[in-house]
Amino acid sequence: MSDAHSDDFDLEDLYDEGIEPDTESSSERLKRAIEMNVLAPARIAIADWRALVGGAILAFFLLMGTVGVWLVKRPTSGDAPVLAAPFESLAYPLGTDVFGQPIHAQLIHATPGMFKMIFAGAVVSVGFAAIVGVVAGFEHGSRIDSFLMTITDVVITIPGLPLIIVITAIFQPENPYIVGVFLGIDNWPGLARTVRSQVLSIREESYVEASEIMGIPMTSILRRDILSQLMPYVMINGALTSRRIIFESVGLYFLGILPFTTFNWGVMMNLAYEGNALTRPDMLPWMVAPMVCIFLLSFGLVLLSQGLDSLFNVRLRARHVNSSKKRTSKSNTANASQGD
Amino acid sequence: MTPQYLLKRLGQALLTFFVTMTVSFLLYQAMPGGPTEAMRSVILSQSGGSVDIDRLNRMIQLYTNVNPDQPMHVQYFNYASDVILRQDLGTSFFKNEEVTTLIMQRIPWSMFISVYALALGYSLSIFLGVMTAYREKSRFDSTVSSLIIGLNSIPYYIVGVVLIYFLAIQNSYFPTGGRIGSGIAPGYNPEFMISLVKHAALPAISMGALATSGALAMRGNAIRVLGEDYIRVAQLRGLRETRIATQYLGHNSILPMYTQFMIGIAGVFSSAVIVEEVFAYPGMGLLMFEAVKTQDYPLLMGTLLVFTAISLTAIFIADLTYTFIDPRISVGE
Amino acid sequence: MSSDDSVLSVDDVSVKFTNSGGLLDMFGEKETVRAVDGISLDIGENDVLTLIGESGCGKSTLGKTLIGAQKPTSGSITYRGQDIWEAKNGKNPAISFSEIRRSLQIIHQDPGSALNPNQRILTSLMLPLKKWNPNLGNEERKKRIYALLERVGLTPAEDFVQRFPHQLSGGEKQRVVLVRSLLLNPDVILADEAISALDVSLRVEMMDLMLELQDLFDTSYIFISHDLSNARYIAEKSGGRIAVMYLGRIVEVGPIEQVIGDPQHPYTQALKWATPNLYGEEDDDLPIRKIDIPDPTNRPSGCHFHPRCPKAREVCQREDPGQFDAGDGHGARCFRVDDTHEYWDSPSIVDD
Amino acid sequence: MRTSNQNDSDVVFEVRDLEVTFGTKRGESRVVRNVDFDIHRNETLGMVGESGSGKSMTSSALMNAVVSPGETSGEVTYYPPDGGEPISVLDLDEDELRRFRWGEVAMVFQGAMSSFNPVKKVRGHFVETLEDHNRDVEAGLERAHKILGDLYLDPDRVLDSYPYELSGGMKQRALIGLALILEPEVLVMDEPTAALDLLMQRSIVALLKELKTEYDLTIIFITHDLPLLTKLADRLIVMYAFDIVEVGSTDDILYDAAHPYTRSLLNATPDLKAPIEEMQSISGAKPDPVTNVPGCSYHPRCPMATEACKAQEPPMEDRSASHRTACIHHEDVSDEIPIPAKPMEGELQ
Amino acid sequence: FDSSGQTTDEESTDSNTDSSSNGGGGSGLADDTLDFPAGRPATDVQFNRYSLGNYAHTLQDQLFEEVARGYADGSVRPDLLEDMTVDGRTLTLTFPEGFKWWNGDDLTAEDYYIGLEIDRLQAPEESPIESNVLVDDYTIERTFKTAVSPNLMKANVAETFVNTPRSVYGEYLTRYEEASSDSEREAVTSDLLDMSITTQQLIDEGLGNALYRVTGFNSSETICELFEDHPYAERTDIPKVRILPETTSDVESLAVNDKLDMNPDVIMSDSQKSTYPDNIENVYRLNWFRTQKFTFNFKNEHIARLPIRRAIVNAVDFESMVAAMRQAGTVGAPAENQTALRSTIHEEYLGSDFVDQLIDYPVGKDLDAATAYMEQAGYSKENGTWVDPNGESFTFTVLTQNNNTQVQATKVFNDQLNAFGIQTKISTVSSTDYYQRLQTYEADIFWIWHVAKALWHPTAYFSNNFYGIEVGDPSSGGETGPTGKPFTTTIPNEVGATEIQGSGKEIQPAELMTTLPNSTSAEEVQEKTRDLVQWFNYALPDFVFVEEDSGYWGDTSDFSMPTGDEHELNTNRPGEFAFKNGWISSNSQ
Ligand SMILES: Nc1ncnc2c1ncn2[C@@H]1O[C@H](COP(=O)(O)OP(=O)(O)OP(=O)(O)O)[C@@H](O)[C@H]1O
Ligand SMILES: Nc1ncnc2c1ncn2[C@@H]1O[C@H](COP(=O)(O)OP(=O)(O)OP(=O)(O)O)[C@@H](O)[C@H]1O
Ligand SMILES: [Mg+2]
Ligand SMILES: [Mg+2]
Repeated sequence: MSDAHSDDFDLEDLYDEGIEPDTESSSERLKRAIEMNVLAPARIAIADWRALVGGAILAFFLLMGTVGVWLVKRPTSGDAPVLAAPFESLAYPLGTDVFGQPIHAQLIHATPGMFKMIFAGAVVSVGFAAIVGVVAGFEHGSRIDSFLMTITDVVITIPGLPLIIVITAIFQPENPYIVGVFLGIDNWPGLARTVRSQVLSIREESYVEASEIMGIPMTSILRRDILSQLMPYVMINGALTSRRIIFESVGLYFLGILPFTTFNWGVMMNLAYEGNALTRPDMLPWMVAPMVCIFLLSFGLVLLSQGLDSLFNVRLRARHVNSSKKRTSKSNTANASQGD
Repeated sequence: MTPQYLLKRLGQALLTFFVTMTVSFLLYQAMPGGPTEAMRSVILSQSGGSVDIDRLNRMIQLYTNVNPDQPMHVQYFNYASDVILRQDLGTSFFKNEEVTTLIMQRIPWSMFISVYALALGYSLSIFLGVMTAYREKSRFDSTVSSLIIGLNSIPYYIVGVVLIYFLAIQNSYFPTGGRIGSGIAPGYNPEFMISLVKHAALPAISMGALATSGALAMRGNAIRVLGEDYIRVAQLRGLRETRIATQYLGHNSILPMYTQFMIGIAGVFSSAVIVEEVFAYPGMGLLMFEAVKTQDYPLLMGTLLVFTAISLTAIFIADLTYTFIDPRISVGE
Repeated sequence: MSSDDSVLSVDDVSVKFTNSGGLLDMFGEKETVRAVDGISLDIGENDVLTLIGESGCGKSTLGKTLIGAQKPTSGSITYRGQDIWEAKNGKNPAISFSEIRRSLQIIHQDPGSALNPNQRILTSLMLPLKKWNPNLGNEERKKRIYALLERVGLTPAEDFVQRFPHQLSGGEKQRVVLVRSLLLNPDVILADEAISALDVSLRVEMMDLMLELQDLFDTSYIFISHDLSNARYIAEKSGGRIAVMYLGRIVEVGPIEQVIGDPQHPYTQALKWATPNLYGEEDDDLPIRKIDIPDPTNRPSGCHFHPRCPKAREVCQREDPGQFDAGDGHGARCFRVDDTHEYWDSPSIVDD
Repeated sequence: MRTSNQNDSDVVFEVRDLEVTFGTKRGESRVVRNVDFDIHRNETLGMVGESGSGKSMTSSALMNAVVSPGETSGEVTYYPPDGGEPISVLDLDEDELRRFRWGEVAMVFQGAMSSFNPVKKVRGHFVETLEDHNRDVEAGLERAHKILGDLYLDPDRVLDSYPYELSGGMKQRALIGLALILEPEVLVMDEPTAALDLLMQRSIVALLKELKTEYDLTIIFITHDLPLLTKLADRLIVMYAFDIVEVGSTDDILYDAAHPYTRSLLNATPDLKAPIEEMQSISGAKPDPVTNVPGCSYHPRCPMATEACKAQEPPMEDRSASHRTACIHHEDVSDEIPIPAKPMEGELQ
Repeated sequence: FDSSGQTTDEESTDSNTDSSSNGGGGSGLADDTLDFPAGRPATDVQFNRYSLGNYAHTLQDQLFEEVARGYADGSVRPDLLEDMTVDGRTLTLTFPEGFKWWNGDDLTAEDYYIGLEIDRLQAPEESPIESNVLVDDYTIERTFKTAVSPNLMKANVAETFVNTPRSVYGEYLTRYEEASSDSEREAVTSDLLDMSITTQQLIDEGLGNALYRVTGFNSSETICELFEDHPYAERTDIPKVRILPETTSDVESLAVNDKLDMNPDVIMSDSQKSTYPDNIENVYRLNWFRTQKFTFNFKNEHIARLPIRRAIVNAVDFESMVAAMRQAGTVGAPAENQTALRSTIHEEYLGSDFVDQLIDYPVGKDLDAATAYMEQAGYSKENGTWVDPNGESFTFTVLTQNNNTQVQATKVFNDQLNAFGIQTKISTVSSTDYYQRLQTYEADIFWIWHVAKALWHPTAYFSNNFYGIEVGDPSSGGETGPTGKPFTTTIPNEVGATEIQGSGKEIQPAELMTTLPNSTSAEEVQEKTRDLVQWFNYALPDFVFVEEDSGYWGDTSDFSMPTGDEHELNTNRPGEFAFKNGWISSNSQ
């Protein structure tokens, strides 16, 4: 039966597991892992303009944070005239700050820290959410489930920003990874609930029951039947979580609540703002440049998540066209629960 | 709604409050140096580099003689019973005033801007969400959606900074900060009211920017609801468009977001910590910010607890009112 | 049929579902559904049992209990004399639990959701083989799969196995699912509404295929349906039994000719009425007093059917009829089967 | 046998050249193709056909309610009772259409289970329908009580319930009640019973028969379930591949089906009484709305197909006064494809 | 908003506000109202100076008379006092007549005496004071336990205020006097610590005594009006003053938008001049007592090595550090000599000959010298980075506050060290955390101000705490204090020698610093100061890089402000000094 969507993009193709699973060598496994984790998302990205633009922006910043730091010298004070205006010299295309440090170089050297923070925060919150959600979903109705969900509800209701502020004020983290972890603290519960409800609905799918009845081991069911289905949600939420972590971290640096040791967009804003950049036009580029970066990166992440969302939704819809009508409404409610 | 359900939600709220209280107590214990050290640092930083250290040390010593540290469990017990039985959050290190009093003074101001921000942000997100869903894939939809994505990509505090720059510094339409103008007598006179609104406008708008983050999710919901059978049947039934738009589409697309909206209230309220600092608007948020800056732990914990209480109240109200907008809820999750 | 030559037998099994409470749920009142209520049954080799009944009457639950996918609240299920749940928990069972697992398979109602949408057909079919025939070579496995696929008419098999589920039609998917369960060489297959989702024009073919394979593989079927004509087709073609369920109980069981031809229970009669035939007039008067099924959490006293039964009498309200033998392996849970029962003297409770 | 009370002069709906198309990525999808038919006042018209054959689209077109982005063209003329001015449904403006819907033609459609606004009590649905059609709410609710009673429902309980508090069968009947609240002329029922239990389906069909006479309705009933339909319908339309292949009285179709598809369908339909040996399914795949099969759309699956079938699209031909079919071989069909029942010449009018 | 306690505060603003004076105009919010920034909002502070938190440190300066002041030449002279004389161990303070509290009470010596006595009685054993005697209503005799140099005795009361009105504190003093045991005394202390004088109370009870009295306040301003009963009230025609909180309002944009008339203790940097309105001028410029330094933590084994410290000082260019600070509004000059003293008082305490002899560290950078020092210590450069004699690399953590000026200086310092090949990591934390880490010395190098008292006096610089040069408490038993600096150390015999010849001179800096304030004579002060200076110059326990300038700016077109010609202004907060003395008047008439 070919349906209207069969010529649409198929994620299923991306999860091609190969024909000989048992003779799979480690290099093949690696290949498959690359396929699933790198190439597949990349291919997804190309299929939707939002994902494409979002991915491009993300890639741009990633390049900035990896290659950029090699190409552009780490700025130090006195590299160039103080508070030079933008577009005057190729050595400092965006101008310089009060130390005479080129602004573009500061932006570039702030990127790795930003990504470390995002990475740690996203991994921690998404990972934690996934674990809690999957466990709770799997043990649905058990004590573990209600325990985990009670905790989740508790954390969900504690206002995140004040809590994070209190924690960072007390522990004064300097390491970007740790900052990321702290910022991830309030992020997981929403996703954990989503994952749980997803697991519950996936568990309802008869193929999971069939796998169980065929005696397929639980780990295998988890991996093949459940985690692969959760990937879209995890990826979309990863992007949104990253955006939140950028907002919060930059905000806390901007306010001077987080201690800093190296370059950081929020710190640039903080120093410029404290230096009264708003009333001093020569300082404005110092203030505005990091703002633009934050905007661009989070714009990219939102676009990416939007793109992924619509792609995955097309896929879900495509699937539901084929299955019974009763199901469609069920998956709708499941979808409805996600979003920022 | 069953009383059981109510009790359960109430129990949940109390549990959360208790957990937050305990966590904040533990954090208090985890802070480096202990309260005396913190107090010394506070006063040092307060006096900006020109305090007579000897005199300060004498004072601190006097203080510790008078208030020796107690064992942790005793402290916890005292703290918990103060908070729960007497609604006493302790005395600020820094301001030498009851934390409760300080908070009570500030809350109305934060409420003021938050309520405006929420009204602004939520009505806008619901309106835009439904409108874009109605016109899905039209130019209107893509323009508005892109704008929303763009707006959501700007942190609200940057919105605040940009507003200050253009509307307060480049053009003095609004003040850069504070909550009322100098030399204006409070009362129900127009001058005061205008000043009040002018000072609240920019903070409220930047917080409102945060509240519009729901617009896209709203759009998604509305699109899904548009695909529901009952919308089609309502159209077949020849119901008026306005009724379908509000009672069918609007109402049902808000449902999945309702709790999020309510949690969002807490989020928007919490964003006061940053927004009020940017606008030097002396509300709860600035109070907390000052507490952070000065490591005024009793105040910090007090504000955290109050933020939590507000969040819990919002969610509890959400739960209660949810039954009115979604009757299905009372039968279970 | 004695339990010696039966593959599966259940004895007085009940399954209860209680809505579960969370940490803070202690205030909530619990509601219990008796999805299966004291049922005893035997399934023999090459046997076909067809379960029919209204939605929610417990067909699926009974079916899953039979194949060991649902643990009963009480009662026992034995597979070739080995208690299934003892095999799972006990030490050194005569037949291991995993062996039992393999022998009892399921085909779901919805072919759309019975296959992992992210896996190619080959992967979905390989997995169980890999699990159960670890010694088999890869080529060997493929050969088996291809052979079976071609046997159910999915040719060329090489092409089909490379597809994803959404690239197959409903009928094709259902065949793949059938192949998947047969690959394990099971003794019993539970076909839970296996054809309801298919287009009317495809149902007969699918049923034929299943029966054909039953002969080939020596499997028994538990066939669940809410449609009497499909049930009758299967039962009659295979010479199996049919069991009518109502609110967790089997109210009538027996060979097809007798149950359909001479239904004893008023509920079976109503079902028969509700299954119109293409040809021939039927009575339009409702043979039941109430259209709606009672709340399963709060079942009527006595005979559960009495509030809807057009022949209900006072005794039905208070007394629960046991199984009455109507001869030839035909039994019904109705006083009317027993000519001497006090029922006949009891006053009618039907008003009109 | 059944006597149909049809009267050619009293037509409620006249459908001519009805086309419904969707633009898809693969090209234009013609899901209803050039369909002509009439609906007679006070008849029950049944519509059968494979899934996806265009039944729902055709019936939606009667209310100009094809889901977007579907395009409807052709003519759909509605003749009000008492000889009022005929209405061209596809030309109505938005407001006229709004009043026409439910007031003249009501529809109970496939997704009935979710046809109610989940957050509104059933009473609210009745009230708003009355209000938006400017009817007297008091009187309307009184009527609602009666209708619901006729549907074996407890009116007060049902009206004061939220949809989720009702079982599927109750919801379905409440929806039928809602459909009748404005006293429409025509009731279109698109698989109203598909999701229900056997007993409930049959009960509803039994109720419908009573309602029809009591409320003077014209009913269009769409279903896959041919046996059920035969218990209700006066006339049947058989659709295959987005077009009508056969129209006739129920008996015409049951005993003298003239199209090979209809006959195969009859054979494929499980039946308690039919000998099981005679049952067989229709092999082959159903057609795709985007591709155009040249000639008769059924020829790829038809056992009687000849070159002529591939060459041209068969026109509708009269088999009897009440019976028309689109098969050039309809003369030979009785011999080629036997069906359980033999034609009963004598009993046909 | 009625329910909030704020209402009363807000309303009080109104009590004497004449709405006609709100006309505004280019010169500020009102023509004859002097608007200037200071301190924190009056809503946030209280005026019990014994209460730990929230004391109105900055606002009190405007509202209470100051007893005596230090001047940039190093002298301490009376302010409110009519006279202060030294006779042996006794300092006699003579108060003028005619001053009043805002509530009408006479301001007498007792109002000051009470504070002195409470201070002493809180810890009588530790206090350097033997007794305070209230001789009559206008005279106090303050007797020290030991002989102290006269200047130091005067300095003891400098920068103190008459802020303990007898009507409030009298009862506490009585209770202290009556207390017979430590625990009784502690009970009084406890009560005193808990007491609070809110701004509203200050207004209602008239508990201030300066020229302008507070009449209203809210979170964004404090309104003061001329106190007509003040002896100086005749001097000025400015009826009203508005103090805008520095911490919550954006002073910079207020200034740029011409909303301020004066900044009492700050002068504009060049960069600010360009953005401020034209009518704003720097009125008076002063060589302030404050300098800034980097403190070395000797617990770091590398820093503990003298050549490394010298290399660091040689490797950095003070001029560029100061240049960066100027961008943030700090005005000052690079420190020319490493004496630890502000150069203003070199002459008084050291003499130019002595200063000339000292080791001369370059203000700019001398990388050759720095390299030589590193190599001298056995360090070598690998791939542009210095490694220690064992070949191990090392990184110094430099702690600073996330305040703009501090960050600027530290950042440049940091970058220059990195450029030289000494790896450093800058750690920028918020103010309170900074003090927290500063007190526990959790870093290797710290930025910090260098001045422990608001005085141009060696005791302000050689003070055994982090504002001075912290060595630690020698009685603690170890050999070094929290900074790893030894209690006993050796310096060359000869002033200015870079290395110790022979046995050298053994000194105990901590000891010296602790006893410096109790020196019995000016000579002893000089002697100890010279030892300490030589130690500082030789051993570089810390190094000073900038000497700040202060002064005040104002709107000279609307107001006439003293420039220092007619009045001596070379004292702390000169703008405020002028204002409190009634020397500022409006140009409107
Ligand atoms: N996991 C479960 N938890 C709680 N109740 C359940 C569960 N599974 C089934 N039930 C309840 O048990 C009863 C019987 O369910 P079951 O699925 O066996 O019915 P069924 O006859 O198969 O119905 P259908 O024809 O709709 O499939 C129903 O009332 C159902 O609500
Ligand atoms: N929104 C749509 N866009 C494109 N094609 C559609 C759309 N909705 C339906 N179709 C196509 O129109 C054709 C006719 O659909 P219709 O719903 O009328 O079938 P049906 O006969 O009612 O089938 P069923 O018995 O399954 O309800 C189908 O082939 C379907 O794929
Ligand atoms: Mg079932
Ligand atoms: Mg349809």
